Formats: sequence, structure tokens, C-alpha cells
Amino acid sequence: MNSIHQLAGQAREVMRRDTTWPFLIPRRRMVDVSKDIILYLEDLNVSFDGFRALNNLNLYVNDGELRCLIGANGAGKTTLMDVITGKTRCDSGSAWFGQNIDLLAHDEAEIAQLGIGRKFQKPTVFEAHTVFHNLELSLRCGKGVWRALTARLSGSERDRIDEVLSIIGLESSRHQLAGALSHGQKQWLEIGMLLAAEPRLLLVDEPVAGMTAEEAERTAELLTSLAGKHTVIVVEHDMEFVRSIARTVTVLHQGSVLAEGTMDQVQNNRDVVEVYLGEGA
Amino acid sequence: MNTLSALRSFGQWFAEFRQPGRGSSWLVGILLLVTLTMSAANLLLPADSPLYVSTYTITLMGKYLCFAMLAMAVDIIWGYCGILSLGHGAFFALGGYGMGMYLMRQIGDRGVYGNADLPDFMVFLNWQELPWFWFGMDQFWFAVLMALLVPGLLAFGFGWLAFRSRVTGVYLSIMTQALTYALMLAFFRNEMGFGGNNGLTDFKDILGFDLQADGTRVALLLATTLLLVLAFLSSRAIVQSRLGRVIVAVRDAEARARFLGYRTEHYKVWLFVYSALIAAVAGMLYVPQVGIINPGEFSPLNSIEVVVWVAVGGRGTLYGAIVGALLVNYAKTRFTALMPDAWLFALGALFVIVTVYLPRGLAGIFERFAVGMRREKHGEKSWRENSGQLSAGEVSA
Amino acid sequence: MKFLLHSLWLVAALLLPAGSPLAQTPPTAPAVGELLQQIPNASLKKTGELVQQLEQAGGAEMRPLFEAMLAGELYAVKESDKLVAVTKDRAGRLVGREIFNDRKLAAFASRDLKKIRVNNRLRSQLRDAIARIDLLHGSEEQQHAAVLSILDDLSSQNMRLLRSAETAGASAQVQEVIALADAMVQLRDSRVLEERLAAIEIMSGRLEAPVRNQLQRLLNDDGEQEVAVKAAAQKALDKIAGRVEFYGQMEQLFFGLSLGSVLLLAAIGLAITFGVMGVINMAHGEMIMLGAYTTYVIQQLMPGAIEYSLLLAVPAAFLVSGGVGVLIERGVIRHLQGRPLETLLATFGLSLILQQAVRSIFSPLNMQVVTPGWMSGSLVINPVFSLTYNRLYILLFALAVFAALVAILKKSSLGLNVRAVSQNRDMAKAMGVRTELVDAMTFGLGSGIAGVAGVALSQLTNVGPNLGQSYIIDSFMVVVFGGVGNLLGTLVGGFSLGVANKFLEPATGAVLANIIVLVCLILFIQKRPKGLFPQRGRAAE
Amino acid sequence: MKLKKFVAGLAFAAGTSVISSAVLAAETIKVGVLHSLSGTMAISETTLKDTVLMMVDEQNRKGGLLGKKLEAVVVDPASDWPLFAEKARELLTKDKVDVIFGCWTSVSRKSVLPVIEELNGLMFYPVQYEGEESSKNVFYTGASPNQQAIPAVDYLMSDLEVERWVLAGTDYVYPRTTNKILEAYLESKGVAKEDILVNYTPFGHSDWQSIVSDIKKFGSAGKKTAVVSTINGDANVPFYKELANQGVSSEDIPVVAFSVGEEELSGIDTGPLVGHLAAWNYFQGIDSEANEYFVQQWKKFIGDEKRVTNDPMEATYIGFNMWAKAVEKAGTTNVDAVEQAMIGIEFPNLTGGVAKMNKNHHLSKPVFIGEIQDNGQFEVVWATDDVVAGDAWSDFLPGSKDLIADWTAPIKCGNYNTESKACSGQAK
Repeated sequence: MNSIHQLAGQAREVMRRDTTWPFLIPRRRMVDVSKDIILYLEDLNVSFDGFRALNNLNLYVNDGELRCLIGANGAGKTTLMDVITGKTRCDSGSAWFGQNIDLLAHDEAEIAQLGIGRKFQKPTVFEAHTVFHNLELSLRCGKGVWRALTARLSGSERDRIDEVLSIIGLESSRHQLAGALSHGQKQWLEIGMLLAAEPRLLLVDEPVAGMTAEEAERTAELLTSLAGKHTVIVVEHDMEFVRSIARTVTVLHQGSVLAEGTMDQVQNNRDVVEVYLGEGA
Repeated sequence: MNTLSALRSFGQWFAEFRQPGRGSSWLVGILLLVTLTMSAANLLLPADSPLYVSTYTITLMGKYLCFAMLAMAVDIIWGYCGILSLGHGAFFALGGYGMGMYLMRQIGDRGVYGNADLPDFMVFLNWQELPWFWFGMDQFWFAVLMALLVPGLLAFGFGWLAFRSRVTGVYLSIMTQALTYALMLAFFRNEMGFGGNNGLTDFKDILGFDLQADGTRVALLLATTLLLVLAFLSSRAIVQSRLGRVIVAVRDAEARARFLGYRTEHYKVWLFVYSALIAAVAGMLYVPQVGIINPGEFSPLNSIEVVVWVAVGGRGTLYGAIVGALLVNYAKTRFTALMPDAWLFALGALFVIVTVYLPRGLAGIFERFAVGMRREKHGEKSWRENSGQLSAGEVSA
Repeated sequence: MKFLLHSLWLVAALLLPAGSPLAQTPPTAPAVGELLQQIPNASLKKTGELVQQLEQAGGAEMRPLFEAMLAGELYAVKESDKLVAVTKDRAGRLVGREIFNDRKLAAFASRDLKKIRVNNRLRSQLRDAIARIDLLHGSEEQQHAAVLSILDDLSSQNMRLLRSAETAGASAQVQEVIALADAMVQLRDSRVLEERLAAIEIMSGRLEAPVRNQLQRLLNDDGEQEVAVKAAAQKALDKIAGRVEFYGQMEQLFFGLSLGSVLLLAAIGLAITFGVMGVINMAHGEMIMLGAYTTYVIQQLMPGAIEYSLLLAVPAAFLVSGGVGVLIERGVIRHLQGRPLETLLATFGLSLILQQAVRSIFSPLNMQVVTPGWMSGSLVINPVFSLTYNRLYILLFALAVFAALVAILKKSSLGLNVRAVSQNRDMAKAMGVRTELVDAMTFGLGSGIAGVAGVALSQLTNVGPNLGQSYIIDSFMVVVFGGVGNLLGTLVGGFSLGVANKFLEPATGAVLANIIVLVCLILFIQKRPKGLFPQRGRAAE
Repeated sequence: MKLKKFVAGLAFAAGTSVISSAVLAAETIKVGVLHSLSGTMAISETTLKDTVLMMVDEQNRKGGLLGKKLEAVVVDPASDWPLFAEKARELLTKDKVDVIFGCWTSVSRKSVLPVIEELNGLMFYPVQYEGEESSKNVFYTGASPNQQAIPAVDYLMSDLEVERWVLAGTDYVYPRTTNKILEAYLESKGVAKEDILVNYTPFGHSDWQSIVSDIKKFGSAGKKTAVVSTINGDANVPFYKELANQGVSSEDIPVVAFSVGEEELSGIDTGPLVGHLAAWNYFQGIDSEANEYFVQQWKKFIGDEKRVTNDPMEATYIGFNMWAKAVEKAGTTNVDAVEQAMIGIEFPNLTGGVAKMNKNHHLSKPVFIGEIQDNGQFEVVWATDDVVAGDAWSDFLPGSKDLIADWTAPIKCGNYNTESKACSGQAK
């Protein structure tokens, strides 16, 4: 009798209306940033044909931070981004997104869906599509084949696109082909595409390359305004630009972190002066 | 000057034709109208009437339309997704073999040896029993299922392996070519049980209708047209949906799409399978109309020719592939009759000229005219906007 | 005429060593002349009998006659029924010579001559007769070959021949085979157990086919009661089988390497145009074809010097194919920079044009390319293992071409420029490299090497318009398998595909082996998209 | 401007097509020629097209047929098998030809067959083939296996005392069937199974090393060995080259081929081939007045002193002349009438003797075995005493041994079963 009761109790438990069955809970876990750190990179090593692109690299990024990465060519900036976004497998080390997500266990598409967006060094947009469609494709929504086939644009999505368009200042060219945009506009569009995806973490590779001073200024404004709501990591060569946006700067050298701190601290750091700013200082 | 003005008015008509949605429906209309008229003219008019359309023309048209469908299949993956398959003939031929096996079984005991259990070529080579893969092929539904399933699975398996390990571009093209070449060698083998070099032939009837009757031929032509139209409409629906936009995005910037969270390999695999299925349907329709299927259909040369039809018509436009296939094949029929030796020169030159000078094919030429027309009509707009609209057309049907 | 023969016979009789079995047959001198007279009008069967009688009557002196007959050079002058040996000279005239003394005769018109018909049966009869003559009078090599051919037929008459050859002082090599023949006779005829076992001992491990056949027959023979003999024979046969097996593997390896060398030759040009320049040259096969046709043309131009034609054809083919390659690059490929898939289509079109052009110029029929003497025949290592010269030379040739190419790319300034352009075109241009010239030269080099491959292939297969097509897919597979942009990969790829194919073939048959290799390749590429030896690093991404 | 020309060209092409089909001279008898002029089979088939054209010329010079001129309609099926069916339909429905001479490969014939039967056309097929077929609408003037393969094997067995057999062929239906028939035939002659080696290779096979080595091993077992080759066209050159290089001479292991004729030899360095054999119903080298005239006529027609004649050409020649005779006998070109008139028609062979069309639509012809000479010609070493009647159905295949073809009155069937006394299958 007892067991029957037990069984009935279990059945009732299963049928309870206020709980969701475990297998129905969406697989996609939200990133846990309870410790206020969104990115943990520890002891990363990557080598290509004997060349060590990353060498025991350790880096922690706070949630909502705007971090600048600087370093000479070959210091490992792009490789670092490749590792975070799953493009390159590292030889050893660990990379965690928040407390709970092991980035090394996911591929590019999954990592993107987890909320890490990346802007390439060379602006990459879908040139055969209009600006509007570029943003539509970037929206945070189901990315499966079937979903794409049946997808219809909802009102709120349309609003979101309009919002992003106004942020990046491309409202007037919404129906223009992305391929016909100027270089700077493409950079913005790409940033806009990242925004449309509402990522937690934004990786921005050389956002102002090839921009006029005016455009660069607008970009700086844009990136600063993003920080807080999103975490932003910027890789940039342009020191003026870095100075204008940076709160914390990390200097990479030969695949590992050389120095970290505010722009001033970094610029006065002896190691940095020696290896990186050597000639300039 | 006369031709030029004629061309202009054609361009004007074409400008309207080109508008997404409406223009494509024109194509559907023309296709249906032409085939219906031809069918009626074949069945209803007496043979000596000047408007009579001969059965020869009917089967010829049927064949062209099958090729058009195949070209469309290639265009979907090449024009829209940038996957250049040099092995689509394989899917076409597999579909054809599926139908061929059904037709072969339909012969029953009317073969030359009067053997109800085995097709003639097996009796002939002393086979004792039907190989396992022939079982069930006497049922139409099963044969059709197989004719879709086998190429579909092959495409899925191949695509899954290739796209997952990111084999792209040229490598993929060479792999597809090797695939169809391997299949060709395999089907040439008599041990395979598909009739070797002779393939499958001497079909009698389909679903109980005599294949040699005019009525059946017309029905087959109509079925081909209908399925082509269906395939066209569904393909158009796909390329105009968000799925279509993702596909084009994959073509132009695959890495970007992947970093936006799209599993690009899934998109490629499913599109590849879809395209293979259309090719298989084309093959299934082709076999009863031409009356033979043999391993020659697997030859890499055939698959490359299909790519040329698409290139000539204009890739990235569904109607372009269809028009290209029809035009090139008509030219082939004419040319090989007039001067057989010159055909290969002409075909070769066509390849070179189209790839070097007309990267967007005939569709590109017509569109240039169409834009000119529109500009005359609506006054000058900025160049950028015009070209913007023009290329936008590239991704719609 | 008669007088001449008489005197000939006299000389012959004097020269013949005493005690030879031929000399023992009564010298019916006039018979030879009569027999010769009968030849022009004899039926094939009758000719056979005549040859037999001639051998008996004329002995060693009949060798030139038999040779001429065997080579199909024996004619009769219609008017006089006189026998002459006739060959064609370089100008195609029929030049006659006396059979027995090689004296040149005037040129004949073909209507004045009647060919002495020879068929296979007669040919083998003639060969046997020549072998018998050679056994006594031939060079050491001829003797050796003659003894070997006698192993097939150990009649008492033939054994007597061997015996006399032995006494006439044969070399050690020939002695050895004679000893073998003795052993075989012992085994067959002797009733003494020890003798027979000793005979088997001698036969054990010998690779000559008659030895194996005799032992096999012995084992199958139910009349053979001696268990010890059977056991010994079985052991000997096993030993032979082991050796045959070993050489069989060696042979297969050679076949594989040879096929590999053909693949390497076909692919190596592609490794440059595809691997270094990234151009998908579908007309590559036609470059090979052009090379083969160049060989044909060269041979037509110098009919008298076929032996040297190939040496001349190699540079000529390089120039022709290379020239066409440069034209293609300047005319078409240049316009398709950075569009690899388009180069594929355009060059495919070019391949159709080239094929049809060859068809129009040379006719669709296959062309006749002659194999020079030094390329025919084979290097016999033992009775079950020989290497054909043409394959051997082509194998060496392929390696030589490969080495030359590596040297060019590594050492010459062209090679430096090529590597510079392939790594970073813009930078190379900025450094003052004339990239356009380099492109043209690279493509020309790749095509030229394909042409050189064509010269080699003309020795193996048909020279026809479809020659190139049959190699294009294989070439691409080799390059992709080896790893694009890596010459060593092409080398390894070519040879491993060749060997794999040949080792599969006995089990599966040629077609299935081909299919299996193809499918494995397709799967391999999925696993390692960059081939065996990938170019690594970020630049390759 | 370019475009304008292009469009004009298209229009022209379309226009001429209409005209060409509209130009119809009413009072001619039309002879359709269905041979590939491009593609892989063009090598062989172009010759036959020219032969038909020559025959048409000749007939017209003699005054045509039934008082009408003959007109040849040539189409190009481009070695593309489905295209054969399409072009056959074009010939019969658009051009309305009275007879078709055409096809070379079995697959092309199989492709055309349903069309010819549906439209009740008449076709002459001039190439040796595997048999196992007899259609009311087709006359087979090439050899069937019992007119080529079996006599050749008989010759090897009796004259050369061959005991071990290699049956090597290209993997398609003709070699497969021929070898099946030969295997059954050899076994009926008491040849053991282990003395027969069967081998198939793909079309255009070029690497013969292993196979020749196998043949060599097979032939070293102490018994006289011969190769019966049904290797097709292109693959022959590398095959013979490999044989010669591995030291296999025609005296050791003769090769008798059924697909190597004068035309194929013209592309080969025949030096190493001397002594190998071929079996045909005709050789260019055979001495006869008719043959001499034919060879001269051909060389003149084609304008090339070096061109050779071959067996399928003779088959075309006989087929054409028989058809002409039958038309005159029937007094019409009506297919049914001509078909009946054809049976029993006789016509002299180029090699002497008289060929006769039998009830099964196959010919009675003599068989020759020739040895290859160094000039690319054949020397006849053996010939049948009399003509051999072609069998439509082989007596050595279990499926067809009870079948006969008889297109005369009571039976009128291509596959009559003598056991069940019925016409199986497609009987109408």
C-alpha cells in the first residue's frame, strides 16, 4: 500500500502544473555572472607550426567592462579572439564564459548563440543583402534551418531593427545594398549586426581602421555607450582611439599578458615601454 | 537599328518580368501555356495539319524540361549558396535508375525471354534470382520512394561529411566530380545488377499506360511541366524566405554567418539534399520520356555541361537556369544537326565567353537592358540606388 | 643459283664441328636447293615440312633463312621464284638482299615480289629450329635462351642436343640449366629412389615453369607410388611457391610504382598550376595530349631516327604545351584572377576546343606512335620476375622530372618569384616582381611539364583526342590527396595511390579497385581536407 | 553590336532549321543514316556513314530505285545513347525515311529498338554483336557469336591445339554474352573449368600490367594457351603493347580478337602484334575482283589512298544491296513488304560466295581467321568451307537454347520457343 501511495505521490509530482519537466527546460543556459566576471581565460596555449601564438595567457574580464587589447603584430590578439569564439582550438588551457559555460566545448555557432558577438578586422557584411536584411539575419532568434524557412518578422523584431538602425545611424540607407555602403558605414553596420544579436560579450577587432577622424569619434561614442549593458573587448592599434575609450587596457606581448591597467599606468609600465612603446617613449 | 529597338521593347517587357514575384509568375504562365498548347496540338489536330505538333517535338520538349529542372537544381546550390557541384548528374541518374527499375519490372513476362521474374539482361547473363535491391521496385510508390531516398541519402551523407569538415570551393567541386565518376564506374560493372553499359531499356508501360501512346507522352510532358513549375515555386519560396537570405549570406560571408550563430553546415547540407531531390525528380521524369537510362548519365562531362547551362542563363536567378538549359539544349539539337564538328568548338567557346565576359549570364544582359529601360521611364536616379536594386534582384527569383 | 648453293653447302659442311648431330645426318646437298625451290609455291602446311627438311639438310647455315622467314622478310621474286630477304628502307623502298650472304640487291617493286606466308605454327617451328641451331653455335645468351626453351620438351633427341652442347663447351650458366634438364629427365625416367630424390633436390626452388609443372604433374599422378618422392616433390614445390609468391609481391610493387609514376607524371604539372597558382586547369589533360601528339609529329618528321625521336620529343613537347599554356594564361586565366571556380569552367571549355581542334587537324583516329627498340622488351631478372623497359624508363623519367621541378622551384630565380607571388601577390608586386610575367611563366611551366608527361604516356597508351580526359580526374585526386601546394605530397600521393590500386586489383578486379580507391579518397579528404601534407599556419586558412 | 550579331545569329539558326525540314523533294526514296559523327564512337561510325553515302551515290549512278533517286538523310546522335532514340524518331517522323542504316554499339541499338518497332521503321545493323535479339524491324548484317567466336575457338582448338583459354573482355554486354557462350561451348568440348580464365576490364582500360602478368602465369602451366579477346577499341593498344613488352609473343600465347579490324590497326604500331589473330567475315586483304573494286571505290570516294576497309563496311555493303534488291522485288518501299521480300534474298560477298538473308533476319556468311601482318592488314590463315548461318539465339545459353526467330508465315516471331511452341513475351 505504501508503495502505491508513493507512486501516486510521484505521479502527482510529475503532473504538477507549476513545474516544467526537466527535458522541456530550454537547453540554452544563461550565462552565470554572479561573480561579476564574464570571461575567464587561463593558461591558454596555441601554436602554429612551432610558432607559439598564445603562451600561457591569463585574462579575466569583468561583466559590463570595456576592455582594450593592444599589442604589436603577432602578439596574439586575433588568435585570442579566435579561441574565444571557437574558431581556433587551443592546445591547452581553459576558457570559461561566466561561471558555468566552458567555451572550449562549443563551436562557433553555439558560442555565438550563447551571446558572444564578434566583429572582424576587415568589415564583413552580407553584401548582396540590404542593410535591413543584414540586421534581420542578425536578430537574436532561432537559427535552425526550419525556423529560418518559416520565420516571419514580428513587430517587436522590426522595432528592434529600427532601433539598431538609429543607433548606427543608417536609417536612411536601410534599403540600400550593404555592398554599396562606404567602408565606415560597413564597419557600423557590422557593429549594428552585433547589437541586433544582443550579445553579452562583444569582441571588436580594429573598429576604426580606415575611418575618418570624425567617423572614429562617433564609433568611440558608440562603443562607450555600449559598455555597461554589454561587455566589450576592443582590439585596436590607434592609440588615440584607445585612449579616448579605454578604462582598462591589457597589453599582449608574444602571446601572453605583459601589463594591465589604465592607459596611463600601462604607458608608464617599464616592461611595456621597453618592448612595445620602446621607440615612441 | 530595327533589331535594336526590338531588343529595347523586349527589355522593357523584361523589366517588368524581372520584378520579383510578378516576373516569375510570367515564366510559370509561359511554361504552362506552351506545353498545354503543344499537347492540345498533338492530341486534337490531325497529323497533316500545319499546326500539328509531332510526338517527336513533344518528347523533345519533355527532355528539355527535365534538363531545365536539373539546371535549376544546380543553380539553387551554386547560384545561391556558392557550392559548385560537378556531380549533380549522379543524383539525376540515380533518380532515373529508380524509375528505370520500376519500368523494367513493369515489362513482366513481355520481355524477349518471357521470364516474369527477371529482367531480360539478367536472364541473358544467367542470373538465377532477383538481387535484393530490386525487390519492391515493381510497386510505383516504392520505386518513387527509393528514387528519392537513395539520392537524398547519398546527398545527405556526402554533404554531411563534406560540409562538416568544411570542404569548400574547388575541393568540393573535385570531390563531387570524383563521386559521380566512381558511380559511373560502378554502374558500368555488370555485376552490379543494373544492366551494365546497356543500362535499362525497352520499357513498355508506366502505371498501366502504354509508354508509346501519344496520350502517355503528352501526359508525361504535362507532368514534367507541372513538377517543374512546382519545383520552381517551392524553390522561389525558399530563396525568398529568411532561409534563402541565410543561404546567400553563407555564400558571401560564411564566417560572418557562423559568428552570428548560424550552423552553416546544416544549411548547406539541407540545401544540397533539396537540390539533389529535385535532380532526382528530373531524372525520374527523364527516363520514361527518352526510354533508356545507362551509366553514361553519370559521366562527369554531363554534370559539367549542366553547370554551363546555368552559367549561360545566369546563375543566382532561378529563371535564368531554366532559360539557359532550354536555350543551350535547343542550340545543341540544331547545331549537331547542321555541323556536328563545330558543336564542340561552339560549346567550348560558350564556356569561355560566358565565364570571362558574362559572369552573370544572359540574365545579366537582360537586366542591364531592363535597368536602362527603367531609367528612361522614371528619369535618372542615382547610379548607386539603381545598381542596388539591380543586385537585389540577384537574390530574388 | 645452284652453283652458289653448292659452294655454300660445301663451306658449311667444312665448318660444322665433327660429331654434332646435325653433321651426322647425311649431307644431301642438292636437296637444299630443291627444297628452297619448293618454298614459294608451297601451302603453309607444306612449308612447315620443308622447314623441317631444310633444318635437317642445311643445319646451321639455314639460320639466316629462318630468321628472315620469322621476321616476315622473306619474299620470292615472281619471275624466277628466287628467294630474297626484303626490308623497307627509310624512304619506304623495298630493298632486297641475298639471304645467305647479305649482299645488297636492287630495289624491288612490290608487284614483282611474292611474300612467303608464315603463320604462328610455322613461326614457333622456326623459333625452335633457330634455338636448336643457337644451342650449338649461338652466343652465350642465345644458348641460355635455347636451353630454357628446350626444358619444355625433353625428348631424347633434344637431350642428345644438350649433351653435345655441353661437350662443345657451354658456359657455367648454360651448364647449370643443362644439369637441371638432366635432373628433370632423371626424375621422369629413373626408377632409382635416390636418383629421383637427388633430382628433386636439384629442381627444388627453381623458378622455371616446366620444373613447377613437372612437379605438379608428379603430385597429381595417381600412378606414382613412391611416398618419399611425393613428399620431396611437395616440399620442393612449396619452396618454389614461396619464392614465386615473393616475386609476385615484388612484381605487384613494381606495377604499383609504375602506375604511380604515370599518375605522378600526369599530376605534377597540375601540382604547379593548381597547387601554386590556385588555377583549376581542366585543360590540363589536353596539355598531356598535346605532348603526345608532339611525339607523333616528331616521329613523322624523322622516320629514320625513331630511336632518338623521344629524346627530341621531350623538349619539343615542353615547348608546345608550355606555349599553349602561356597563351591560355594570357588569353583567359588572367581575366579570372581570384575566381577559381570560374577558371574551372573556362578551362573546361578550352579543353573541349583543344580536343576538337586535334580531331579536326589529325582526324579522330588514334595516331601511331612507334616505341623505339630500347624501350621495348623487358629486363628479365628470373623466369617469374621481369621489369618491362618502358615502365622502368618511365618510372625513372618521372622521378627525374620531379627532381628537376623541385630544383627549378628551389634554386632558380623563377622559382623564387613563383613562391613569392603565390605567398603574397601584392607584396611581390610592390617589391618589383613582374607578377603577370611570373603567372604566365608558372602556368607555362606547369603545362610544359604536362606535355613532357604526354611524351611518356604516348609510349603506354593510345594517342588520340581523348587521351587527356582519362587522366584529369586521377590527376586532381593525386594533387588533392597529397596536399595542395606541396610537391612532395604529389610524389607520395601518386605512388601510394598507384600501389594501393595494384595491391587491391588481384582481389577485386581493376574496376572495383579503382572505385574503392576513389571512395577512400573521398572519405579521406573529408577527414583531412588539406590532404596528406597540408600547408599549415594562418596563411592557409 | 556584339549582342545584335548574336541575336541575329540565333534567329538565323532558328530560321534555317525551319527551312531545312521544309525542303522535301517528294519523288525520292530516303535513306536515313544514324551513325555518331561526334563523341567517342565517331572514330568507328563515321566510316560507316561514308560507306552508306558511297552506296547511295553508286545506286543513283545506276539509276536509283523504282525509278526514283535515293536521298541520304544524315543525323548525328553524338555517341549519346538516349539521343539515338530521339534521332531515330526524328528520322522516321520528321524526315519520313524509308530505311535506316545505323548504330554500332549494342546499347545504341537497344535504345533505338522501341522507337523503330513503335513506328514500324526498317533498320540495318552492320556490326558484329552478342545476338539474343531478333526484331521484325531490324536486319542484322554483322556477325552473331556463332559466326565469329565459335569458329575462332574451333580453329584454335583444332589447328593450334589450344587447351587453356583466357577470355578477356571489356565489361559490357557483347563480351559478357560472347564469353558466356564460349564458356558453355568450351565446357561442352571437354575443357575443364580451371583451364578457363575470365577477365573483364572497364572501357578504355590502360594499365594492363597485372592482367598480362596473370595471363603469362596462366599460360605457363605447360598447356598451350590462347587469349580470346573481346576487348573494345581503345583499350587494345595498351593491351598489345604490354603483351609485347612482357615478352608474350603470338607463338606462345596467341590472341584472337573479335573487335580489332583494319581500321583499329591503322592507329597502332603493328610490329609487336604480328601473328596475333582476328576473326571476321571479311578482310580487306582477301583477293577477289569484287573486293578489289570495292576497296578502290572506297579510296576514291574518301580521297585517301591510305584508308582501309573493314568488316562492318562489308556488312553495310551487303545490307544496302540486299535492301535495294528487296525493294525492287517488292516494287515498293513499304516496310512490311520489303521485310518479307528481304527473307531469302541473296547477294555476293566481297570475299566470294553468296550471302543469304535468313528467316531470323540474320545473314549466312563465311568466316575467316586472319593473322595480323606488319603492314596493318590480315593474312587469312583459315576459312570456313561454306557459309555459316547466323543464329539469333545462342544454343549455348540456358535461357535461349529453345528459342528461334522465324519471320515467315506461320510463326512470324522473333523469339519462338520450340519447347512450348509459343512466342514468348512481346508477341503481337
